[in-house]
Amino acid sequence: MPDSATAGGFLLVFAIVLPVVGALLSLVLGGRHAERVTLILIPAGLAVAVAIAASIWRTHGMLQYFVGGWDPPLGVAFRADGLSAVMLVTAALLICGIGLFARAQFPSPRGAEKRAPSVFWTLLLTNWGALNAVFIGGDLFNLYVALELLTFAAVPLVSLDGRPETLAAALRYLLFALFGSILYLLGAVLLYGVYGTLDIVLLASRIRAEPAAWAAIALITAGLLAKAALYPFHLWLPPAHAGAPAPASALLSGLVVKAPFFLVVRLWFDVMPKIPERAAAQVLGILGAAAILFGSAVALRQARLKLLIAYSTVAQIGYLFLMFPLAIKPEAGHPWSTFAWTGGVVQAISHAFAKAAMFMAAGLIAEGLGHDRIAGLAGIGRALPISVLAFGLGGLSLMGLPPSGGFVAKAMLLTAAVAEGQWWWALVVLMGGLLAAGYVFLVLARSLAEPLEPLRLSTTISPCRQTIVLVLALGAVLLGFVPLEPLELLQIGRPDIAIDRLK
Amino acid sequence: MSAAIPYGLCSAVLVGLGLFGLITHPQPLRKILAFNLIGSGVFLLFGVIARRGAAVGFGGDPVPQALVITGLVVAFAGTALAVALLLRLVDETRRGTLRDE
Amino acid sequence: MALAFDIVLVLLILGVATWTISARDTFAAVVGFIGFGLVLALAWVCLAAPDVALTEAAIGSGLTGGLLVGASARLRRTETTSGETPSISLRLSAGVVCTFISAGLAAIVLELPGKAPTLAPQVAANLAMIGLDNPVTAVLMAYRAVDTLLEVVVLLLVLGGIWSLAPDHLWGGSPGSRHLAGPDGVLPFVAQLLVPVGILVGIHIFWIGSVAPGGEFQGATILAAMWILATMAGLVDMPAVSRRWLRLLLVAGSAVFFAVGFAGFAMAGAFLAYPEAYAKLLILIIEIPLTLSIAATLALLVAGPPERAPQE
Amino acid sequence: MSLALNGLTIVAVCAGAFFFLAGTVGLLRFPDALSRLHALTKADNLGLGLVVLGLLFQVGGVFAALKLIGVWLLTLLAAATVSQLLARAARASGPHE
Repeated sequence: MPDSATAGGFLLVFAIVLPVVGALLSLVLGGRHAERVTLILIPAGLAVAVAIAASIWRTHGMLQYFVGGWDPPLGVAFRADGLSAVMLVTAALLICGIGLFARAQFPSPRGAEKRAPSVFWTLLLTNWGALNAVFIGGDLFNLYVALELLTFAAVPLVSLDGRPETLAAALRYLLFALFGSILYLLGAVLLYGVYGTLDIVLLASRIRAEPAAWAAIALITAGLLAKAALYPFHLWLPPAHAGAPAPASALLSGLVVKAPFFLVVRLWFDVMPKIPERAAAQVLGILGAAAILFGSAVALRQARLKLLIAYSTVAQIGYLFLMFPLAIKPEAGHPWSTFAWTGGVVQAISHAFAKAAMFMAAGLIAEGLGHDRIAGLAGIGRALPISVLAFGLGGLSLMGLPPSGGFVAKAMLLTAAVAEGQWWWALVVLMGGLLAAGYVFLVLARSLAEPLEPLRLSTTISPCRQTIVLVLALGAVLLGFVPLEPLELLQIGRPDIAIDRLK
Repeated sequence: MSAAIPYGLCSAVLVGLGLFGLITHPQPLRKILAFNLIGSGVFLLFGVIARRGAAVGFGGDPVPQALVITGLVVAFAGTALAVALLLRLVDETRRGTLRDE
Repeated sequence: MALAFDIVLVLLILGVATWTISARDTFAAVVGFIGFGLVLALAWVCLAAPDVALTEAAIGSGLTGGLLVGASARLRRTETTSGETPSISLRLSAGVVCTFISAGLAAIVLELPGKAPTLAPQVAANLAMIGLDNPVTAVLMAYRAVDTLLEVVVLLLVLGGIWSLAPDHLWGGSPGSRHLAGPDGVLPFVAQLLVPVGILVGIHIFWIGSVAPGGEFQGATILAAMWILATMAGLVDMPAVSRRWLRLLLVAGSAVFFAVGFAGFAMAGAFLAYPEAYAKLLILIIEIPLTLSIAATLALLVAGPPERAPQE
Repeated sequence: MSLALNGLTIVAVCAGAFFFLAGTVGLLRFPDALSRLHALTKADNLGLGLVVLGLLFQVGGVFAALKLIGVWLLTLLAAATVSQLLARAARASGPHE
């Protein structure tokens, strides 16, 4: 653990500041400039993310930066380990895809500023800045502000079209998120009251197994679960994610719900590795299992494509939390524990790509048909083959079939579960895969069916947009060629793991 | 130091009261109100912890006090967004039902 | 004696809070909440946090209260239709759960370590380096300046989110309806008297923030309130949200904040670091536009989304 | 000297508190909006005035004293305005309530 700022640490500042300054610039310039600023900043932000990852890979250590030169506990630190780097790059790639895709949906007109495009582009940048702030935040209160920034950037995207249903969905989302943040804050203040710091690394060295610490961790975790929409806090997610415009849904389902999950991982594996709470980890696992079974079963019964995908997000979030009972061990650095941990993270990344592709494919299908009723999909496979292919490839990852990132993730969770003798989680993974296969094939079968009368698309869909979606879906597939073993980059900077023990 | 204890208990009760309101009130505006009450309870706990940290001539630890100021502003922002969403929703649904009938 | 006062104050706070939760009428509950904020501000004084007391009174009670009063007045007409009450069993189980949570929290508060951890010595040790006397302002503007910076961005972002709720054809228009000054209006008369005084008070509170309780958020709230008062009295009108000068005013504070932050790379070797000789001056350079930007943002947050079509 | 000042303070503040009490009783007991307002504003303005007067004996400097008087004047202004507005609203909504 470096105890001073590392060379290249300033890159972390840029990861946050670039998108945020871009958003402010869009607000001032308004109109068509919002889109331009975003499209200029996307390659710059991607470069910063890649540079951070490269620097971590090269030095095999964390990046650290003390803002204003004040070291914690007085000041605020930004830190990036291997996990942060991977999330930063994932976010940058997805934002890139979403931005290119959204150009056709939110074109900025000449002359007077229009509402939806200006808002969308500004919020896309703010979401990005907030996500990066979550991924590199090293201070619990700074993370609170970052989480709020993320929430307030995500909620207006849901109600962008101003229909009463989406307004209601946005309000419900906001109330859940505010409730989650206040629980989080309550936990954070308890930690400060007992240990006198909010810095994650300092906390990790000071925290002890005592009631106040347990209560604080429980409160923070509960708050984050409400924001991550883990069962039973999932109620807000389907209407919100299904109601948003397609690129916004991709952002929300692919990235925004991963931010609170990322913080739960941070908290459980980095802050309190010394408090092994296997019972609590089992609770998280049970909630995850319930989410998988419930979300998949409800997804099967949906009549609309976007709602089906949204319920599938509820289920896939469940998989993320299966890593807790499998990876939390009394002794640190257990090989299977690292296996399960890696599986969970790979699941987060591959789901991000797969789900973004599926939501945007569904958006194109709905645009072409003028509706997204699953019963009326017949013939779309012939009319929009690339979109349907992208949907199918994304579905591959959800089911966990090879080759796909989802397969790698689920195989790792499955292996860890069997090897540790916790076979019931393996059962849940398999059941979830079967149910996912059910709802994906349901959609594909309908799309490939012969229509009663020749299908006429209400608008033409440009092949370019379909290609972007396909590329994202291929990203999820490509993750399937990742070797089935703990990835070295992901482990850099993790306190309880000695990398050489893994091999 | 003991002077902070009544306020600490007060903050605990405020959190419970607000939570109760959040669960039991069906109207969104009352939920927003209850959320603000929980927020006040949490901030008060910051104040208690700051007061306990009084040292070197300061009446309290300035760090949590500054965090409360930031938190209050953020909570206000959240309330403003929720209220705006609610008002727009009410406008839309009322107009919607009038149009339907 | 002091303890007795504390206990009475706490009982008062809890009494008003209970009223806020239990009142049947939403409007009454909101009025209770405003009172709650004022009593709570008193509690902050007792906790030796006058900066927070000012903020609580100004933002927690004043602005939030004003916002909620406006909302409940507008919702009054629709309230009768949503008169569903939760079932007894829900209330009972919620009551049990919440009592349990309160009791748990209370137990933790009572069990807090005897020797409280504190950062006060570290804050004090570095105060001279940044040339400020008010430790809270030092935390907000120096040690944890990045929180403050992100928070100002949060305010702007929420304002954008609220504007995004306007219907398409009103985008770029002015928020709220036009208030016209009546010939015998009391409000315009008072506003003419009060607004200049209030602006002075707001500037004063901001200005003394470096040495005494006060600062940019408290001062800005008072300035925002004066703007709202002047608008309600019909003395000025809310500008159209598409106006370039308004956008510049809103962003000015954070823009200067970012600029000084980047200058820190060159001058002091880190983002948002101040060279020792110029720290006080640089903080002031940030604070002046920041106060104006926050004031404008807060006033527009209360005003809500555009409701009048932009004039061509 | 300070004993006499303290005595004056106690007398004035107690008198102020009495007016507040009277105003509150009036708020609770009077039948309609206008008379409630009457009770409240009269009593509270005077009550606050007496409290401020009592505190004036305790302050150190002229500036602090001016600030206290400023607070009183501003409250007077606000109370007068609000009661005007309330009274108009009450008259507009009819004689009852």
